[in-house]
Amino acid sequence: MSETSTKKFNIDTVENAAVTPDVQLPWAELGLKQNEFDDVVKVLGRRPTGAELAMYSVMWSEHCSYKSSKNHLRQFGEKVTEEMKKDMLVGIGENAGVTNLGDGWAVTFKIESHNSPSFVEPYQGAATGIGGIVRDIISMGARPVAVMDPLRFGAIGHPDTARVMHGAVAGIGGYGNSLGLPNIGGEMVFDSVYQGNPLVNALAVGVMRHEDIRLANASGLGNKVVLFGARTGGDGIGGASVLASESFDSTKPSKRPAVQVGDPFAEKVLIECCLELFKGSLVEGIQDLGAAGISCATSELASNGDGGMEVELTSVLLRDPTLTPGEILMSESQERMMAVVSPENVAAFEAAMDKWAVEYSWLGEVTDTGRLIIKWEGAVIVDVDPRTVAHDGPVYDRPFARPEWQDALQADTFTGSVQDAARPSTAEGLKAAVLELIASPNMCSKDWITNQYDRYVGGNTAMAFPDDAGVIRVDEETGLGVALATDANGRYTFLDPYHGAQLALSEAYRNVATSGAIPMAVSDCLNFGSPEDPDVMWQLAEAIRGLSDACMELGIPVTGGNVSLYNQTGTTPIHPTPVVAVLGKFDDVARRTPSGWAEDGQAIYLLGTTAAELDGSEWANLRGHLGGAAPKVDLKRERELGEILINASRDGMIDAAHDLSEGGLAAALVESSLRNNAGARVALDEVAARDGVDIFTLLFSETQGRAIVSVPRSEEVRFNDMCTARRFPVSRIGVVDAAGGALDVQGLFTAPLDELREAHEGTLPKYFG
Amino acid sequence: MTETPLIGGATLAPVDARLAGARIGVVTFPGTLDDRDAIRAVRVSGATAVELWHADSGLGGVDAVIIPGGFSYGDYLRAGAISRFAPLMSTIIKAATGAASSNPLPVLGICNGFQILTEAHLLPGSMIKNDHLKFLCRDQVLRVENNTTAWTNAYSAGQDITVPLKNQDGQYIADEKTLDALEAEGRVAFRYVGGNPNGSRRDIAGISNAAGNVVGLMPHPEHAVEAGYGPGHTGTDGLGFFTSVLNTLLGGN
Amino acid sequence: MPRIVVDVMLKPEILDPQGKAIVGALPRLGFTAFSAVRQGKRFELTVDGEVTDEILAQAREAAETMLSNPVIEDVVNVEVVADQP
Amino acid sequence: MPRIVVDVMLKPEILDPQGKAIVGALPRLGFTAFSAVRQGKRFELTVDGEVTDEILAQAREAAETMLSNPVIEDVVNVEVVADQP
Ligand SMILES: Nc1ncnc2c1ncn2[C@@H]1O[C@H](COP(=O)(O)OP(=O)(O)O)[C@@H](O)[C@H]1O
Ligand SMILES: [Mg+2]
Repeated sequence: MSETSTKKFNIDTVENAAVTPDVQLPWAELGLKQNEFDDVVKVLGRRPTGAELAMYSVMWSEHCSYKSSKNHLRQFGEKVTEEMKKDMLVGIGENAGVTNLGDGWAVTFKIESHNSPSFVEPYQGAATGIGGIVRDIISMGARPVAVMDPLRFGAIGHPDTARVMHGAVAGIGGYGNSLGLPNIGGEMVFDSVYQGNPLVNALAVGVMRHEDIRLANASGLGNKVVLFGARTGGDGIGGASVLASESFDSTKPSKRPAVQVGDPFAEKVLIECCLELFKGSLVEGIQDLGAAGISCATSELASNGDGGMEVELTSVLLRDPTLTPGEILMSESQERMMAVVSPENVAAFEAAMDKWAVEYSWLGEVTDTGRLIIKWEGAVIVDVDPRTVAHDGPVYDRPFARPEWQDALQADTFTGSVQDAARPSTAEGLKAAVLELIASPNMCSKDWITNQYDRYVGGNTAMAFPDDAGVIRVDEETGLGVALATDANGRYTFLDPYHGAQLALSEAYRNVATSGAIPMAVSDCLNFGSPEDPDVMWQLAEAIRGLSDACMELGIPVTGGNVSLYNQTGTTPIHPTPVVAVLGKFDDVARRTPSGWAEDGQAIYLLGTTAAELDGSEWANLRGHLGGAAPKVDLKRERELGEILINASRDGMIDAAHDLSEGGLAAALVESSLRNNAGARVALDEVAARDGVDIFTLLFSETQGRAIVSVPRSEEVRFNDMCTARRFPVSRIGVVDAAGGALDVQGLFTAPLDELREAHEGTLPKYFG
Repeated sequence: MTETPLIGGATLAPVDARLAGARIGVVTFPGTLDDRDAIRAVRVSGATAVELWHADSGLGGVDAVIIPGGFSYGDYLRAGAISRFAPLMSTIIKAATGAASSNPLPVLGICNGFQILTEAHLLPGSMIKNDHLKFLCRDQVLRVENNTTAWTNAYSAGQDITVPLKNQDGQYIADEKTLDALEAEGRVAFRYVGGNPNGSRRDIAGISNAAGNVVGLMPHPEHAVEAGYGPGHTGTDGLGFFTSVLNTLLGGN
Repeated sequence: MPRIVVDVMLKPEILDPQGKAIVGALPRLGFTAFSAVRQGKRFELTVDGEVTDEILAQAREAAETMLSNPVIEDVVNVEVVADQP
Repeated sequence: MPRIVVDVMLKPEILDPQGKAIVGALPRLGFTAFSAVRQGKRFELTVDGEVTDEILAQAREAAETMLSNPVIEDVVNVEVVADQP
């Protein structure tokens, strides 16, 4: 190390690095592989400085570089038709994709994971997960308008599950509620495969006018670079600094936070302040700071711009003055943004900051050198081509192969298994089975969770949980709006990754269409185990291939997403869990279709046919069985069903609709009855005979492409005609009996709504208080 | 950026010029969340909404003020504790206590606004954490106990209304003497019906000052003014708050 | 740097929901010695330089006016603590 | 009855949003003497009878395991206070 020391640190300058090629650097501790470090040296033509090493190591990590998945993710960009691109204003690659809604409106949405922080410290991990995804949305120039939270926990009765559940839900609520963003939906699944690896995914959606779309680039020679929001602390850089060689007293390394604490108030102010910047057109480019902090923001802004960038790192406002340059570059402190501002807007920018009492510091400016130069008290400590940091990271073609156990797994069907032996068939047995199903951990009411979320704030929530999709009004004059649903079934994907990913898409698509919206775009969060395990890598490759094929067939593009790997405990990975979010559009959200019926005497129709598909089902899960084939994917059928549900909503033919998914017809009938406390009388013999299945199978099978709807008497002819004209299977299975107070399955059993409700709503309070 | 204050901008046509002449201020603190919703509610009622900024000290000639819900200053320290010291609050306190005039300013505090009013001692008592310690969002039935205040005169006494409730620190407490006095003077404006959601003393959801111009409550009437966006997809029971103050201002009450 | 510690507790007559939850949970973990728990707040105010009487008076006033709400809380302690390493 | 006081603070390296908001608000009220504020928790555990060593040990253990979250907080003080009227 050189003697060019300041008061605090031995600073490793570029000049110094050039003349001290043999200095040992802690690249392995920072997570780089030998070949990757060699690449850095090759790219630079010398050894990296400590600060450069910090940047490359975080930017070339799996999380930031997508090195294991990049080769596969390409398919999302390749399998797209011109038609699919029509409404895509910004595609994959930016902070979040942007979709055209018409009338000059655009919508941006994205889903991300915050899995491992949420295991370590559930409250803060989940809270900062919401914070991070919301900043992605702001950085596109949008006003965030809603969030969603797909969750996976370990077994419901496991002693550690309550800790994670309580913390994660309170954290999501605590942060999201404080931002004024309604939570409009999500998922909740308990499965022991997630015991040591809960999944906390978070989705945010924002809206903007077309002219307000902002991109993350630093262009325009002489424009100023500014960092604003929270101060930079030692967050997210590990317990002990491996860059201790930089610190002047290496005998006493300062403490670094083990977890990050979110400050939702700071983020709320940041949102308002950014919207004010956008309103005044005060920023040329903007980027949120998430993983890899300033390393990521500077290198991405610079490499997406038209020149270079030069910044002085000592200008960064610090929460902890002991941070070394490398640590400042790596810090993941929350609630920060970086922007590029033209000199004439500097005063107006500062006025906006002062109004909201947001701290900022000017770090440097855009240059025309094509280099990213970072200085420490004037000495150059980073001199790189920013592309090499941000975009030219390593890419791996990891080996993958169909696991040798996959065939045996698929051969082990539920039908005929030991667990299936006691399949209920009597009236009493069926009623008990329905009660057991709707009280089960995954099928029970999610009120315990969703009651902790503000769904009203903003005044534009036209629909939220427990309806099939969340619906947000975008334009108060016209009612233009969006619908969103997220889905994934880890068991299906475990049985068959290719089709499992397609089933996740099918279900999210179906949920959006059931609400009456036209599906338009997809975002996904791929939660998998270690890519270094060829079995897992195969699951990932298959899931991406399946999802991209299905998007093409359904005609809706993936506009962005996130990959979360290494979700495993020891060598045991989680079920492959590709969470898929589908966004749909309403010309007028007043047309949204809720999931519960209300009007006495309306006819209940079942759309679609039922096959014997119990493998991987909730019922099989309840019986402790997992094997066989995932339900059949039929995208053509999903599309047809979607068209019927959308038309029926638009033309006012139906008053309620609920799709059939996990838990099948049994779950759907109960949920639609409980929604408004309006019972129904249904008769199932005819459909069972038509489809050639027994009543148990009709109730519990998870065949895709189905929904139940309630149709006003006056619309029955029109509705039937529409289905018939489309040759879509439809059957009238009952009527709404609003005052009857029961779900009456004729000839079999009558279940009072109170009894169903008690079963459905009692489970989470029983376990979690 | 195009002027898009709400996700769209509520531009409901003023029905009546007399109503539109009433100017209702809505205060924004850092961390306020329901200001846009309160502005919308004012517009739906036909009045003109005026945005007020916490750091200003003038009221811009408004006829009434709403302190909306949210997490001003993150609810850090105590809900409403830091906001209470904003310059605008001093002006509001003066105008509401009416020391200088016989027409004290009507002030409505909703949720965080209610908490700010208690911290400012415009209303007695305080809010602590819900007894179950969780944030709770639900549709809540309230009984209108006093329909003679500036903000409740459009309701009938004893009327049940349903509006959203959503908070973490919603448990209303005061000492027994204060509670007895509130009851005796008819200053309990709203009570929870159908189960106490947070442990509030005597099921109190909202109260008023002695003059009836200052009202605070935890539930959110501004989230129940538009069919399709309130409780049960149809509820608009909250609108009465905003028409009440118009009655008061236009001399109808 | 020296700090001034300010301790604030809910008034004794006010039921403390957090304390109640804690006292209910303690025995489940085998902590049976405690008959009541109350949760309050502790503030540490850092002073650059020496703690003068004037500064201590400021701390006391801040404690009474802002750090506590006299309707529900009591300031139970204001004290100077020495610098820690 | 005697009480045991347990003081818990966020670890110094962890961001304290509440303290940050308070230190920002103090000068607006004229309290300019404080350069930093951190907000923590104070627990008062009531003991029926005498505080034995065993009970104090229980309090210490409860402080470490339940009253604080060791990932982000430190127990900075456990002490017995005499009975107050
Ligand atoms: N963690 C959660 N956060 C918010 N909403 C949730 C969460 N989990 C489930 N929900 C909501 O509960 C309802 C029922 O969930 P689910 O049965 O998974 O729906 P579907 O089968 O239609 O996908 C949906 O409206 C869903 O959005
Ligand atoms: Mg559904």
